[in-house]
Amino acid sequence: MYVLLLAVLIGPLLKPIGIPIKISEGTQSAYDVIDSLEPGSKVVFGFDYSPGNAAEMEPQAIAILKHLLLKDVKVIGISFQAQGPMLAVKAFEAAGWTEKEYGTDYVNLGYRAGGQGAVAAFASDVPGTFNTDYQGKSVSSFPIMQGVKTAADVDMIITIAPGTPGPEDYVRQVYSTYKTPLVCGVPAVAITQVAPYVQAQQIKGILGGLPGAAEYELLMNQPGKAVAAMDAQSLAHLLIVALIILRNAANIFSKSSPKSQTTASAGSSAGRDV
Amino acid sequence: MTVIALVMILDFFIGDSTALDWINDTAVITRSWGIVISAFAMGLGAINLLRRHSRSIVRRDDNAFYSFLLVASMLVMIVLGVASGTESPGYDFMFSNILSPASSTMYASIAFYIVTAAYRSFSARNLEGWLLLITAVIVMLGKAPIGSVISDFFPVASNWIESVPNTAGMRAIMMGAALGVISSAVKMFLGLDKSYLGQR
Amino acid sequence: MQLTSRDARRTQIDNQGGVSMIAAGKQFSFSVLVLLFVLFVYCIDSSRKGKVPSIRKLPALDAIEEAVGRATEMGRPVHFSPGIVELTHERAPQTLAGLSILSYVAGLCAKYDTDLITTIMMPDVYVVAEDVVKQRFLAEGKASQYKPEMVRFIGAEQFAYAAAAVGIMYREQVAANIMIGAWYAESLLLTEAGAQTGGIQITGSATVAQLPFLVVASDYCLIGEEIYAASAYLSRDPVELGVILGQDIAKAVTIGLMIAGALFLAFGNETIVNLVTM
Amino acid sequence: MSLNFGTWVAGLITIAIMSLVWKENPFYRSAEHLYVGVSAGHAVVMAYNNIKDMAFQPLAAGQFVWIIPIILGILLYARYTKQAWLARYPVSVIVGIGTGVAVRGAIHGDFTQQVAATMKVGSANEILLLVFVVMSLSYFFFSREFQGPISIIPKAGRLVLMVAFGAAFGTTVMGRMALLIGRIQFVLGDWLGILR
Repeated sequence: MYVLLLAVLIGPLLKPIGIPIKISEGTQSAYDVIDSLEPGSKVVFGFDYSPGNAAEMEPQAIAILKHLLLKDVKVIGISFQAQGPMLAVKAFEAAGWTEKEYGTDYVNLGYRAGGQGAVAAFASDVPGTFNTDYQGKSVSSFPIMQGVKTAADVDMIITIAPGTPGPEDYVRQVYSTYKTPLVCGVPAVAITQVAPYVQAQQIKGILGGLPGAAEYELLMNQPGKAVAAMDAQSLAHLLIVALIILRNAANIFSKSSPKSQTTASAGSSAGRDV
Repeated sequence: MTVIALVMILDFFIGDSTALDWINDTAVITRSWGIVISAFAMGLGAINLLRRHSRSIVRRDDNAFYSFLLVASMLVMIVLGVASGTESPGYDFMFSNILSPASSTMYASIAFYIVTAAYRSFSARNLEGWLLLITAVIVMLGKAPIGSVISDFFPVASNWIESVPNTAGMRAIMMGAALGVISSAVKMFLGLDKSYLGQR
Repeated sequence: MQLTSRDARRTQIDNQGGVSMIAAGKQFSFSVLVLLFVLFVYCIDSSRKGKVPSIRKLPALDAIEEAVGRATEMGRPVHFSPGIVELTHERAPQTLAGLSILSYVAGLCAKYDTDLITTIMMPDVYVVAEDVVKQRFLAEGKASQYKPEMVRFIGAEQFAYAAAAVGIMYREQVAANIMIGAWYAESLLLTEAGAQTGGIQITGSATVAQLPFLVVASDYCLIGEEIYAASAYLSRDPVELGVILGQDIAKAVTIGLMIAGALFLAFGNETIVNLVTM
Repeated sequence: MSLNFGTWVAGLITIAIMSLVWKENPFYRSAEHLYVGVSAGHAVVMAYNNIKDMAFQPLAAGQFVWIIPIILGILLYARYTKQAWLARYPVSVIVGIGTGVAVRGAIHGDFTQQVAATMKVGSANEILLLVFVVMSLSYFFFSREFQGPISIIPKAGRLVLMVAFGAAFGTTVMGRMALLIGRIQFVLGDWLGILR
């Protein structure tokens, strides 16, 4: 059984089979709104994830950054998570931004503590809140920061945020005052929580978990790690479902409870019976 | 015990009255005391580990080699950490090449057991079994891309299940357990439960 | 750090105007807490005076004796763990509930001369667990049967604990696996090892995220509040049973309040909703 | 293929730990003991630093109140002496902190806020949610066994719990598989270089 699982996981990683991935509405609108950015416009990118959840969030960040690079958009990286700046460096590099000019085309402003309060401070005074970049250089020396005072001075805000501060804080502190278009990336489990904001058009587009990243990679016609992982994921889920069906088919035909279990827990209300 | 617990509780509830600031301050200090006391407890744990395993080394029993590995790696870690700090290259090597891969592999290997657990336990022998099994299958298919390839029903159904019955069930468990927590606290406050001191 | 949080709270309240002893938004919670304290004390009191409430069956707890009995027959040890959080943790009451069941399990092991292996992840819990087991063996008059190996500290890190506990369960072929306390992702590793060594598994937790795995992988599982009812169930002590009745009354009132709140709201009256969010 | 010694150690540890799913074996046992040793050593170092930074340094700076946790900590070791009862004082302090922290979290976040969220009904789904919560909560009545037609409510509550567990199980599968995929990508990619 374990060998089967390994096989269905490794197989697609080595040679993706390309199970069709249906593009969800949220990813499509995220792609569309980012695709409509004019060359030269400025985007704030929130690296609000941490190493613990990077497995799920990083592919989203890299996919979007690649798209932004293609669109020739300028990116201001910020973070409200302590290890965000380090992950930002990694993501910029993985998406190929290092060939661009630091300070002019993109910048990594580092981390500010304070959660929701810091998000509010950032919105009302960008250079005041992020007065230096992650290496301590003054922001006034960067051409990209010319003319950026409040959140209203950038064309879009994108945040990849699995926890707090996250989409809700950006909506409450930034969007509700400055109406800057907002695109978010969240873990698969958090989509339902954020759905009300998307319905209300306060969030223009949303990526959910690894599937979100995979859909984005497909929209750009650049299938990457997430797409490969999706095949593996799909097959693994199918394998489990198939095993469950097999197991119960045997049950129905033999009509006797399996003897493989060594315990006799007759009358148990919460046991292997369920 | 009661006094400390009450300070911690009040700390959470008090408002802005400056007269009550001492409660906040006491709570902060007490928490750090807790950290210090727990740190001392770690010594007892270490003694237990070392005593058990050095006995096996001295007796040269079947586990002597493994016990030696444990004791040696533990002592190396302690010496490196105390003498040269946690930032030193040796310590970092042990941490990032033994501790973290072992930890993430242990974590990742849960994926294997989730398969066997599902296989072994999801047998539909009664209504409860059916419900557990069917919801698990719907949600699993709803979460992976393959689900929407088969039918649009899966993602829609899995979202509904997650936001309605799942939320309800979890909420009921939390509310009930909260009452359990408070009742245990009352028993301890009244001195009716001293099991944590090894007494009955 | 404490200063910023206090100041933040103060400004927040300043904005709303007014000064209060209990923070806004928490006033209802505080009143409920006080009411619950009074209710529980009252129930304990009336139970002591002779009105002892009954308690429904909890099969998981009845199964503990059966599990220890089977381990005795097979001449193999019983494994117990009270979860993996420390005593200063928010979820520590689950650990304490586990420890009180440990006392019962240790009593049974002493009575039947069965070997017990208690594995512990947090050092402060280890200190208490050792006392619990030792005292129980003393109380059963089996002090000579008690061995220091019965309570083992392993790990101090989640998956190191899991690796070691799983190793022990395989190597010593435990015949019963009882784990009651606060669990995280490692729970499935332990229950799978328990399933493969083929013993009865009895689990319990109030940690909602892990309950699905415990319910699926074990023979009997105590869900949420049931772990706190366990000591009342096992001891049938009037004080404990009185508290259980108090919890039931609180639940009945809660259900009434939620329905009333919803009905009021349906007719456009927000009184109750406003009250509970005070 | 990687030429880094550390990556090789990490790779071997990964394989050794993973081998447990096949069966308990000497390779796993070695890795397990190494792992426990290193993590216990790490915990001791952390504890040592905590005591040093949080108690001894303020004490050395003249804040004498920090002598109290040090004494309480040392009292834990009284268990090895004839005065074992002394160890109860530090334990009481710890349990007091835990109980206090637990009660305040339980009453507010887990209880009243949930009650408030449940009673705010507007849509059909929210009414259903309220009904499900009431049913599930009724499963936790302990002091009497419900008889007759009303006994259907706690039973239905238990079914709601099962649906909740099934859903949570299904959701978790996704995350766990992603972790394993991550590990496989490390072994085949970073270590052996088979994957790009």
